[in-house]
Amino acid sequence: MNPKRKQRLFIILGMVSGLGIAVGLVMYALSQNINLFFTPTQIVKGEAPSAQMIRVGGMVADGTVDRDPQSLRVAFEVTDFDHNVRVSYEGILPDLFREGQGVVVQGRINEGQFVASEVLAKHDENYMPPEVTEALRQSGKLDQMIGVQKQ
Amino acid sequence: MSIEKRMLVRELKLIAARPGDIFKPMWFTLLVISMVPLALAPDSQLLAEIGSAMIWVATLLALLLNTEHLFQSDFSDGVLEQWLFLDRPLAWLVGVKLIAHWLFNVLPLILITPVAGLMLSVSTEVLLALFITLLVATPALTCFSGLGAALTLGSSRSGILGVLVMMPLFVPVVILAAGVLIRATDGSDTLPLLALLGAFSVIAATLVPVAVSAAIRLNIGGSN
Amino acid sequence: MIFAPVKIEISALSCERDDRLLFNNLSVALESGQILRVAGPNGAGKTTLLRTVAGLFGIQDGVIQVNQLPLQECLDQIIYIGHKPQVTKDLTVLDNLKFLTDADEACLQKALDNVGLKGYHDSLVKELSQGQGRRCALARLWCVEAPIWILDEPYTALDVGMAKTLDARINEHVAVGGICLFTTHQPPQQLDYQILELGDVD
Amino acid sequence: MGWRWFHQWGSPRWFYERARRWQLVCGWLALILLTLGSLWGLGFAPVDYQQGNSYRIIYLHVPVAFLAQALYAAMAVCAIVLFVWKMKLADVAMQSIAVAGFAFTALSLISGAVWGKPTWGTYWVWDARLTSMLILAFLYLGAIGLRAAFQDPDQAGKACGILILVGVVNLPIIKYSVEWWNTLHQPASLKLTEKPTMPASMWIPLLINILGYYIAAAYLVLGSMRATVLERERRAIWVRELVNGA
Repeated sequence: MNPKRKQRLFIILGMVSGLGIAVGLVMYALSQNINLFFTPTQIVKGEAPSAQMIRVGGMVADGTVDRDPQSLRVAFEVTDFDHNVRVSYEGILPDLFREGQGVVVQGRINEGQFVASEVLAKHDENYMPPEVTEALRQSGKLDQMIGVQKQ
Repeated sequence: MSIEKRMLVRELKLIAARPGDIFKPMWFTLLVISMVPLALAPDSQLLAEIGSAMIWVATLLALLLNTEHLFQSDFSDGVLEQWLFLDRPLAWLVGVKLIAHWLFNVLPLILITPVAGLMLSVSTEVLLALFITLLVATPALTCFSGLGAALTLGSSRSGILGVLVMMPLFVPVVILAAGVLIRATDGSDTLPLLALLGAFSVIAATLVPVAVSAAIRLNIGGSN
Repeated sequence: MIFAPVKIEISALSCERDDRLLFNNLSVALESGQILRVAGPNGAGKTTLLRTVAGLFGIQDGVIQVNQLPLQECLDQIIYIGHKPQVTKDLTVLDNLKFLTDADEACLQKALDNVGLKGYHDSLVKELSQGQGRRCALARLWCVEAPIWILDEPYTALDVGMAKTLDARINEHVAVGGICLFTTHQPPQQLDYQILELGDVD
Repeated sequence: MGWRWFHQWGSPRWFYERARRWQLVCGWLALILLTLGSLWGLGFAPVDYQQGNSYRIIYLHVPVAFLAQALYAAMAVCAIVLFVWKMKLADVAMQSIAVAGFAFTALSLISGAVWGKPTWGTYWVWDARLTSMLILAFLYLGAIGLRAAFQDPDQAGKACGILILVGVVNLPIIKYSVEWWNTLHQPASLKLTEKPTMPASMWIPLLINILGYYIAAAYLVLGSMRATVLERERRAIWVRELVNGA
C-alpha cells in the first residue's frame, strides 16, 4: 500500500473509532436515568435516592389537593394509579394546575414526604409529558387515566 | 523528526517566545472572577452558589480569547499555506495543531480554576466536578472556536466575528456542563451527563478538523 | 542525486478573478530541466497562475497534471515560495527551517551557510533585515528535495551577490532534472529560461 | 437525459427567466391561502376552552416557527448541493434563505413572546424550545454576518456553507429538546403521523396558513434570488442586454 493510501486509511479508521466511542458514551448515558425522573411507584418502593433533587411525574389525584388558606402552602398527591406520593409545596401553582392534570414536580424526598421546589403543569388536555405517559404505561393505567379524564 | 513532532516542538518554542499568549487569558479569567463579588456582594453563601457557573463562563470566554487568532499569524506570514505541501492531509495537521493548542494554551486555563474556586468559596466536591467538566468539554470548545478562527481568516473586517459565529454551537456543551455542576452541588450522579459531554467532544474532535481544513483551504484560495 | 523525469501539463486553464478574466485557455507543458519565467505587467495574473500550479488556488476551468496524475496528489513534490515572508518572526532562523523540512541538522546548517546566514542560525527572524528574512525562506531550496520549484518574486529584497547565488542554485536544480517556474521584474542574467507572457486576454 | 432537469439549475439565466413565472404563481397562491386561513382562523375558528382568544396567535406563530426550522434545513441542502455539484445557484439560494430564515425566526420569537404573556404571564421563559429558537436566530445571523465579511462571493458562499453544515447539528437538538428538557412549553399539537389533538375547525385553517406561509416564503426567496442572480451575473451579456433593453 502506498503511504498516501495508508494515511487515508488511518484517518478513516480514526474517525470511525471516534464516532464509535461517541456512540458508546451516548448509549451509556441513555441507559442511566439521565433526567432523574421517577414514577410514584418507584418512590414508594424506595428506588429513588433521598436528599437529592429528583423529578416525579404523574396525575394529581382527585380530591387530594389541600390548600392552606393562611399561606401559599399546598399539599396534594401525585398518582400513577398504582401508588400515590404525597407532595408538599409552598409557592404559586401554575394556572393550569388542577385535579386530574398531568404534572411534573421537582424536589426532594424528606422523611417520607416529597417536598417540591417546583411544580410544572402541562396545558394541553390530551398532552402529557412523555415521561408521565411512560410511567402510566408501565403501570398499565394509561387507558384508565384517559377514562378518568373523559368523565 | 516526524511532522507531528515538529509541529509540537514549534508550538512550544512559539510559547516560549510569546509567553503572554498563555498568561493573558489566565489573567483575564482571574480578573473576571474578581469582578463577580464586586458586582454582586461579598456574601460567600451566594458566591458559592453561583461561583462554579461563573468560573465556567469566565473560562469559556478566556478560551475564546486565546483561540480567536489561532491561525491568524501563520496565515498572514504565509506559513499556513506551506502546510499544504507537507506530506500529510491538511485535516490531520489541523488536528495536531488543535491538540497542541489544547495542551499548551487551554489546559493552563483549566489548571487555575482551583484558585478561582477558592476566591468564590466553591466547595471542594463542586470544584472537582468543575475541573472534570472543563477537561471533558474544552476539546469541543477548542475545536469549534478553531473553526470560527479558520472561517474568518481571510476577511480583514472580521473582528470577533469568528467568536460570534461559533457561540451558538456551544449551547449544548454549556447546558450539559451546567447540569453536571448542579448535580455535583446536589451530590447526585454526574457520570451520565459527563458521558454525553465526552461524546460531544469526541465527535467534535473527529469531525471539526475536516471542516477547519476546508475553511483554511478556502481562505488560502482567496488571498494573494 | 538526480530526479526522476517530471512533467507538468497545464491544459486549457482559465481563470477569472474579481470579474476580470486573467488568462483564458492557457496550455503549457514543462519537463525536467526546463525553467519558465511567467512575465507580464502588474495585475496580469502571474501570482494567480503560480498559486494555481502550486495547488493553492482551486482550478476554475482546465486541467493541471503532474506525471499524468492530478495536481492535488503531487503537492509533496513541490516547493512553493510566495511573496509573503513564509517565516515566523518569533522563531529563530534554524527553527523556522526545521519546521518545514525533515532534513538533518547538519544539512540545515549548510543550507543556511549557503544563503549567507552564517552566524545568524540562532537569531530570531524579527531581528533580521527583510533581505535576510527572504534568504531564510529561500534556504529551503538547499535542503529539501522536491523536483518542482515554484518561486514568486524570489529576487525581491535580495542583493546582487545573493541573486547570483540563487541563479546558480536554480541552474544546478534543473541540471539534475528539476523544473523551475518563477516570476520577477528584474530579469536574471545567468538563467536560460523560456518566457510565458501574460497580458490582456479580452 | 435524465439529469437534464437538474443541470438546468446550473444556468443562472435559465433560472432567472423561469423564476419570474414561479414567483408570480407563488405570490397569488400565498395571498389567497393566507387571506382564507387568517380570516377563518382569526374570525371563525372556535375559542379555546383554556386559553380563550389568545391562542389565535398560533395562526401566525406555528407556521412561522415551522418555517424558521425548515428554512435552515433547506439552507443546509443548498450547502450540500454547493459542495457536491459546485452549483452557484445553490449559493444564491443560501444567501436569500438566510435572510428570510432570520426574518421568520425573529417573527416566531416575537409572536411567541406576545403569546407567552397571557399564557405564562411572562414574555420570555428560558425553556428549551424558546432557547433553541433564539439560537437558531443567532445561527442565521452568523450565516448573514459571515457572508458580509468576505469580498469574494464564491469564498463567502463556501465559508457560509461550512458554517451551515456544522450548524445543522443544532436542528435535531431543537427537534428533540422538548423531550430532553421537559419544560413549560407545550409540545407540537400537530403531527403528521398522529391524529391532531385540536378540533378540525381549529386545525384546518392552521394547515391552510402553514401552506400559505411556506408559499409566501418561496415567493420572498425567489424574488431575492432573482435580484442576487442579476447582481452576481452583472457582467454576463444576457444581463447587460436585459438591463439595456428595459
